[in-house]
Amino acid sequence: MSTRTVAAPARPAPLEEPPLYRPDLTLTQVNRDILAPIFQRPTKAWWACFACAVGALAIGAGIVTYQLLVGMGIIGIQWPSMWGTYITNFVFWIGIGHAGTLISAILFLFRQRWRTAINRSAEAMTIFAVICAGMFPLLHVGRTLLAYWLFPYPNQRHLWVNFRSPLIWDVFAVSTYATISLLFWYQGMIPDLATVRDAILKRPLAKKIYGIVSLGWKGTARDWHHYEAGYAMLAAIATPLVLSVHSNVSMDFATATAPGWHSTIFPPYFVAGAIFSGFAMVVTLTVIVRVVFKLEDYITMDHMELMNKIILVTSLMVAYAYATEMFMAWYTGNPYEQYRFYGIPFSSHFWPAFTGPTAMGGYVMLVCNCAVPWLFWFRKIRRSVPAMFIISLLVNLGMWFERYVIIVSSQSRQFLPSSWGNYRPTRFDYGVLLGSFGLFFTLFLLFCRFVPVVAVAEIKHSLRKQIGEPPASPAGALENVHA
Amino acid sequence: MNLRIVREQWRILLIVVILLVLAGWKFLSAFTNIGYSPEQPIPFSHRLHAGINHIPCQYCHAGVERASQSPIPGLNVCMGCHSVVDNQRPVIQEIAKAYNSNQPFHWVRVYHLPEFVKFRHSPHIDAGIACQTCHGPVESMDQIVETHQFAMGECIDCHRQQNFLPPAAERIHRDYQLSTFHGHPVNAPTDCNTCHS
Amino acid sequence: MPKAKQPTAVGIFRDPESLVHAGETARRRGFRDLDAITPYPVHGLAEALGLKVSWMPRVTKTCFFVGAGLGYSFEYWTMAIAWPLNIAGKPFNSVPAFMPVTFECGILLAGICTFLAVLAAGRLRPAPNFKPIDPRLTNDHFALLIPHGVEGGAAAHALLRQAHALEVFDVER
Amino acid sequence: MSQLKTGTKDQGAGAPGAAGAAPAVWTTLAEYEGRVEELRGREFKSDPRPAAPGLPPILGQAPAAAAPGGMDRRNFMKWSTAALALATAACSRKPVHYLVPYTNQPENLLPGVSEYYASTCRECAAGCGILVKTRDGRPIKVEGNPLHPLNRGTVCARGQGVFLNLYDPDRLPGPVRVQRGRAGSPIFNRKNSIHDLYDVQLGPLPGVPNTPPPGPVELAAGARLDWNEADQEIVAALRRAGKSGVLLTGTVHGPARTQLIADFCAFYGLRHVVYDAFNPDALTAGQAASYGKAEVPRYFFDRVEMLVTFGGDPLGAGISRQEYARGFGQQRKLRPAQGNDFIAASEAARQHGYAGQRMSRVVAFEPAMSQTGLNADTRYLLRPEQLLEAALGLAHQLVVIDKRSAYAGNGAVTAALAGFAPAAVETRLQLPAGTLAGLAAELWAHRGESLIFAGGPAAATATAAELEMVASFLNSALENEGATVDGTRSPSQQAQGSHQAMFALLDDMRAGRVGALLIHGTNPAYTLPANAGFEAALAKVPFVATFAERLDETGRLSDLVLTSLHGMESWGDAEPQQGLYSLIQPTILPLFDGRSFEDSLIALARAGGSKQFEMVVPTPPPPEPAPVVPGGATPPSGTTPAAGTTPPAGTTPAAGAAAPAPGAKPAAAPPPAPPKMQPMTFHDYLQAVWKKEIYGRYSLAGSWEDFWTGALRQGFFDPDPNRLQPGSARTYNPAALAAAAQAARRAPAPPADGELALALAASPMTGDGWCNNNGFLLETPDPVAKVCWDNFVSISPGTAKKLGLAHGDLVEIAVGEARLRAPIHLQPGVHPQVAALALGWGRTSVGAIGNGVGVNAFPLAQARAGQWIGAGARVRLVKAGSGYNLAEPQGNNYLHGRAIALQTTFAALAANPTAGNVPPPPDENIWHNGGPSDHSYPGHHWGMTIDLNACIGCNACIVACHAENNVPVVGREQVQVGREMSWIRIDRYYTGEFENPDVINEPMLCQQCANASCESVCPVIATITDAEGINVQVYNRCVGTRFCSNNCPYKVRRFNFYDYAGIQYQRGAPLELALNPDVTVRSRGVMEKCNFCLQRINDAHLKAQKLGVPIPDGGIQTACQQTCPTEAIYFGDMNDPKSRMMRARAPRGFEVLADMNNQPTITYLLKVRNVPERQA
Repeated sequence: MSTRTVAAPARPAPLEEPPLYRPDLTLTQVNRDILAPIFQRPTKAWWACFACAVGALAIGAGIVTYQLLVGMGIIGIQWPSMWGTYITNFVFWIGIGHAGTLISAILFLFRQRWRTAINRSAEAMTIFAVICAGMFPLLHVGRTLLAYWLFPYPNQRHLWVNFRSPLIWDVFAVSTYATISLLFWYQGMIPDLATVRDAILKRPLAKKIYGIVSLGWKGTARDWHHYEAGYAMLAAIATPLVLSVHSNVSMDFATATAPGWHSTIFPPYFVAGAIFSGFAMVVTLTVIVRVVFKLEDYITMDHMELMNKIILVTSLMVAYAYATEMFMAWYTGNPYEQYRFYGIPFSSHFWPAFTGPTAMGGYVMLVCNCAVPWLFWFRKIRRSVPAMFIISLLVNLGMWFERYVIIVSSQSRQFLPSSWGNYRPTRFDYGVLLGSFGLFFTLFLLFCRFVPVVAVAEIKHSLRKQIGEPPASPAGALENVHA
Repeated sequence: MNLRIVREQWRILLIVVILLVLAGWKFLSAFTNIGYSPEQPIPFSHRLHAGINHIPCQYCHAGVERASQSPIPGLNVCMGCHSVVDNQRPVIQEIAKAYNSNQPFHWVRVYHLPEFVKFRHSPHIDAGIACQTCHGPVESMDQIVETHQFAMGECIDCHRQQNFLPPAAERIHRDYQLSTFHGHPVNAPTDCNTCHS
Repeated sequence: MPKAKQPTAVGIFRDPESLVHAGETARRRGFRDLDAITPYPVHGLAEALGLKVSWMPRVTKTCFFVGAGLGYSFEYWTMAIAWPLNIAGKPFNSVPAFMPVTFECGILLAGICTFLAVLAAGRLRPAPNFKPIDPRLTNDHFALLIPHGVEGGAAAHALLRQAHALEVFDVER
Repeated sequence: MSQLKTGTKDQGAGAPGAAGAAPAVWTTLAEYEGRVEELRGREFKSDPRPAAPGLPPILGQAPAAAAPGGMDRRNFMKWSTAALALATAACSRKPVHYLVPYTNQPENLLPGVSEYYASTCRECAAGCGILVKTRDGRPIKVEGNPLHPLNRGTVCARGQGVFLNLYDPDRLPGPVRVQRGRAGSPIFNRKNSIHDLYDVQLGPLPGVPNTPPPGPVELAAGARLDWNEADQEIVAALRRAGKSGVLLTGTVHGPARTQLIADFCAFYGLRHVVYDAFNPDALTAGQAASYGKAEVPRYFFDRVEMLVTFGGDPLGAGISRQEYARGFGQQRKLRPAQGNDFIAASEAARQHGYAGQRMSRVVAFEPAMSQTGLNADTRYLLRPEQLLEAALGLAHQLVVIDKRSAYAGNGAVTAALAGFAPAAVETRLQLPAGTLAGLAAELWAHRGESLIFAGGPAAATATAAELEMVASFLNSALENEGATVDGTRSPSQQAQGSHQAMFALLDDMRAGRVGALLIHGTNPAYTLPANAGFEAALAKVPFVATFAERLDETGRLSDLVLTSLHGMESWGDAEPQQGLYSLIQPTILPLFDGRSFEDSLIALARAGGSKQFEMVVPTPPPPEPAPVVPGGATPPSGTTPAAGTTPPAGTTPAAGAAAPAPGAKPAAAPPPAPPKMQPMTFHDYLQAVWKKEIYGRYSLAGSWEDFWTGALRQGFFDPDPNRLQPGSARTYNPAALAAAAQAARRAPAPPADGELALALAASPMTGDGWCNNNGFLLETPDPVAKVCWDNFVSISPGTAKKLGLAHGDLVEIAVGEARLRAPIHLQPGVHPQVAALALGWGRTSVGAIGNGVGVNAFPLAQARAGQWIGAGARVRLVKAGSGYNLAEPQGNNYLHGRAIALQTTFAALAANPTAGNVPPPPDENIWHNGGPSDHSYPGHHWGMTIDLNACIGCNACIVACHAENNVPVVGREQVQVGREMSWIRIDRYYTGEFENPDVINEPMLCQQCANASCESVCPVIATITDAEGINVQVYNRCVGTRFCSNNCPYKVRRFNFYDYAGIQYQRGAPLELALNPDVTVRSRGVMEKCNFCLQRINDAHLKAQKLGVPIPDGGIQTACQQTCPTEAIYFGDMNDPKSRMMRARAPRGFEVLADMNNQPTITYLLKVRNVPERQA
């Protein structure tokens, strides 16, 4: 992206880049600052946030219980829109999850050292988002208690699953993604947990717990050596994985027949959208985290600006994908696609996406995803915390509606006009969406409370780099790998 | 600390866990209904009728070769013999009383099919499957005991073993009363709709 | 398999540069099985201590292909052998449709095995009563560990002092 | 304790001498000593357990333990075994189920084997022959009787929906004292209607027009009547009334039933008045004026090559609509020049194209689109009062201008027609110039094989009778009389009611000239116009008793309501056409404490002292009715309830309680009794009448018993071998034409600005609304509007724009004093000055399902000078609200240029056999990748051919599918959000002109694709293609991801968002009996869809296997195919090129969305419009 991002220098790092961190930071200071939320009693603000999050979660849980008792009918799904907000939420959360792995794995491979400030929270966000996402397909199936049938397990009935179904691909992709993300996150956290463990002086129980989860990490050179190689390998496989996951999710639609879904552009389009929304969510969260936990020294304005730039770029990619869809609908001459995208010119059916029942979603999507991010062309806005906070929220809103429009409006205008129908979510749909946010923030707040929100060891590493290391040999994880 | 045991003796612990899982599995499988043998309103003995006296099953369960369900004989079937045979015995008099007062017995059902399964007796009778194949040695039971837990795997296994034709030829031969094909019994279907409609 | 414990000299350093320097010196002087403890991965340390290239990538690669192979075999077995069913008129062995799961299986096995390999390599396991050599070593101090070995503890101590270690002491390791 | 003692005593009695000691000690010894018999005796000693339903027998005999002699070893063993069994039962067997066999098993009646009984449908008075499929003593499905000359194997939607009426829990459970609504009231407004159960998410809708049904009211204490008490009370009232008593019924035909009514009326000196809401008053008046005798002629639609309707709707509301539809459908198909063999024509078309083939032409003049108009080739929109003028103009063109027909040059005719010159008429009526001339020429070309059909409520203006006169004239002039219209050989008796008679009765009632009123089979309180003043008139009648199945609106105004039986529970007969005798036999014991109307009449007569209804006790019991299927058995005559497996707790009492209903039991032959007189049941009376009137009259060979059994087996008796021939022509009286022309000259002024002419129409689904508690019928969308669960005001979109109204607005309509509020439905094909509203909705007292559904439009009609005026009233639509959410299952009505439902004209097709069709797409497949991708279907490969030309959109298939496949009803709220469940729907597309469109009806059901896109996306393999090419849905494997539905381009998959079946069928006690035991009842969260009636295919396989023959072509009929009155659906084996289904596939066949390469197995034959060149 810029000259700053070239691989680790073979020479002593010249200070030609603007420093990411305050120059007077020390390693101990890093420890103190980052571990502070763990050792202090939670603030009132934290409790307030936590109460809200748990409240939202309770609402969602209540609705889910009600749904399990009464039936799917309480939410807005109907014929022909058999998929509604649940799948929208699923795609939305999976998309959110993408930024985390992207930041931790892909930026790691590209040796973007600015990622160290945000990768921990971004990865946590990934895990929690995948948890939220994974919940929805389960709630979405008509017989939730039998959802385990989607896993191929040996059973008395001799039945297996259909490996041709994109939903099975999803089952594998999402569960693999959740597993690998969790391992990646956890592995990255082991040294930090050890740091916490060693920093605890008084509380023996806490010390024990951190002792368990830090797996007796000592931090020897040997450990670091394998650790770094393993971490790099995990990053290397997480990169195709993250691309494949959202590609698979997109294939739920792309391999289906519905006009508006059946499109080869979906995988890259969905991945770009996922990065877009994921980064927006990271910005939203980090803006809060760095203020609440006073981590401005570690998650600096430069970090924020870089992320905003990525948002801008992915916004352009998403807009390009929209345009391509429109173009392909016209170019292929497929009447069903054409109707889906621009209807019948010079009739009351012109632009059904913007005049029909999902019109609101269409407008929100276009404005929030294509227009609003253009504000980031201005450096001032890129570096303005309130502006980026609002824009990131709008982008998330827009991306939710993008999925909503793709899923709902495609289904409601399919092949036979006799089967057209207008989907309308019910209050329970929104309640479950709220509940998923509640779950997400509950987990995230707990995470902030019990785990270092910034990767301490990595910060220390890059801090030393910034201060200037002695001319050591160009040893590094990747060099080890490729040697 | 206990966890030290975990750390040091984990192999043993692993074995214990595996054994526990196996035991649990065994425990759960104890919840099948095999062995279920409820008392019936009349202590009717299949051993006496079908075993000792060699009365054929279809003498009482008549029509099973045409019906999907095997008919439970009405009291008139009992009375057909017992109006003469052993008619002085109190239990037979009870039957006669019930018969005359038109009060049917409530037999306790022993064999249950899983829900959604449309099992038909008649094709199985046609194919020459003995009652005992599924219902166990009824002729040796005084009180009927459930010997099989009807589950899809069992049906499928049996149907597959009977399925000697390549799938392509399956349906052609099913339309004809072809009991053998190259010396093998022919083709029990394994389509879903055979049992689930 | 845990090796027999042996006395090890520990030198605590304030900065990584001194550590790397001390490590190189020690290796040159013929100390073997050198190790260090650092709060973050110090680049150059592995070379300084003479560690071999990690075998982690081989684990990942192997496991990926094994996982993918198992995944595809499983799909083929269930779809074409165990109970072949006519699903949408597609062939029993629907190669293109089987690819995503094949890939995910490879990734899954590779990821899990890599992680387990890292744990195994570092002999990591839950340690509720872990006693660090020095709690500062996960904060801002660095340590070089020199097994006494043939040269003996005194030489190690001397070397560490020479390298301006803040503290020098012995541990059983 | 006492039981215990008995046990011990028995023991003692069984083994004397061993009683006092501890006998068990000697058990082994006894064996040694060879006293096995004794031992066995003791083994059997324990009591038969008291049959305690609901309680495991083990619990029922628990005290068996504490024997007085202490616990011996045997008892100990028993005890411990019992404990063990109890423990096992408690933890392992969920609910204990019981098997309850017959005490006396009827011969040949097997559990799970269906029996078929021939009977006659009593859902309306048309009298179609039906076969009732019964299983374990309960009817579960109705099929048409293939031998019956009226319907020939088909049943309409209402007939198919019969079981929701029969098993309706809202039926009256017994006779009640209502006292004109003062005492007690409805028993059905429990909080259990479908509407209540789904209100989880939808709040009250804005501006719901209907008042909610009355709140839950329990039947007042003491309202239940004893039958004797009721009889005495009625007899007393009839005695008091003397000669002023009146028996008011709906149409009744059938020799025994009419004879009985005559006998009864004679005994009490009653007057018999017949009244139906839909009656042929105008038709009979017109016929009387035209031909001298009031008849309802029989129409031979199967001979009609050209049909012109003037407001009439023979398909949707015809008197004998199933018969009409059969003929209509036959003629609409493309047929060879000779004969009617459609299949042969299709085959020939493959070789030689369609040139030289025939199909009928249909022209409709109507105010609003009717079901016949839906199928018309050409429609002309007229206001109701303009129809007469148009008909006269046509007559003028034909007779005066073209000088054709026998009446050309007839002075009286010419004079009468003066002033109706076609040009002037066309101008006045805004018809295209030359319309009438062209029509007259076409009609003349088809003389003797055309039909002018007028009438119906939509034409019921003040000049309705005159319109019939002109129609009769045209039929006579076109030589149709005696060719397609039969008024002499066997005129119809299916409609005998009369408004005129009813209005006269009302006058008498008002004048106090009616001392007692007995009502049966008609519901005047609901169906009479508001200005007829029924309620006030009824108040003047001292005593009113109603005989009805349910507490209807009239029943509420009566003193007593006596529960009568459903047609499936009672004996009866019918004579739909003169000389066609049909029998009604019961197929189930009465479900409630009811008594058939006929038995009630007999009982009343006997209670009044009549000796007529007694007979000598017959020595042999009357012969059993016989089933018609080969190898069949006797009917369920046993005295035990249906047995077999585990009857659900709710159903057993209902079936059991039905046993003691006197009189209605078909075979409850009394035990041998001393030879004395005994009361007659109607069954006896029926036999007596048939023996005398039919068996005697036609002096048949063979014994009476043989005749009777044969008639029962066949379901009807038809002595006329030439039933399918019309009788001789009648002579037209030109004076009628003159009268009609005179009336036409007094045509009312056109509606003022903002005024519309009201046209009340009969609803094809609900008819006169008597069976409106039937969810099947309420949920099946109207064939024209595709709206269900409501009636509505149909106006044309242009008019709506002019009046500032929108779809879903609520309007208030007032005619005279009567006013109502109804939603607006924009219906293309309605005359711009017409507002149409369907009758037969808005019942207030029919049951929990039907109450308050729609609005009752009957009061809007007017009684004027003895005439019923349903059309032509001037109304203003006053907007009274908006946003009413009509339940519309169909999303969009237009094709948007998509090749989904194809059509062409007859002329184009004759020139080019593939006209209008799309070329099949190239076969491309990406799956040829090393595996065997071509799945073959070597045995059978089931497929379907559907002729769009023959589909008249009557919805019979939809209801048949509901009944056959246990498809649940979901209620209005669920349909509003698009969750209807019907497996087959009829897509109705408009093409052509916007305000007067052409229509294509396209039945849409699962296409059973070979490359089904639903299958590849199901993660759990719950839907696959089976070995015979059927796309099966495995309900118990389905987890409900709904991906299949998303991926189905035809959108034929339905999802159980709630436990629909449970909610519908567990609403009340006997309703569950309506379920088809062969078909899984789907649970919540499961996808379902059409599977070509898989259970029937399986049955056919088993049957064929047993017989050792292949399944013959036609051996399997799907439910939709079987009931289709026009034979639009063909089902068969695609591997058999000789099957009718394959032979029907003609060059005009197409597959819907063939370019998706789903390879559907259903081929549609495109719609052909028979429009002359000048219009094409």
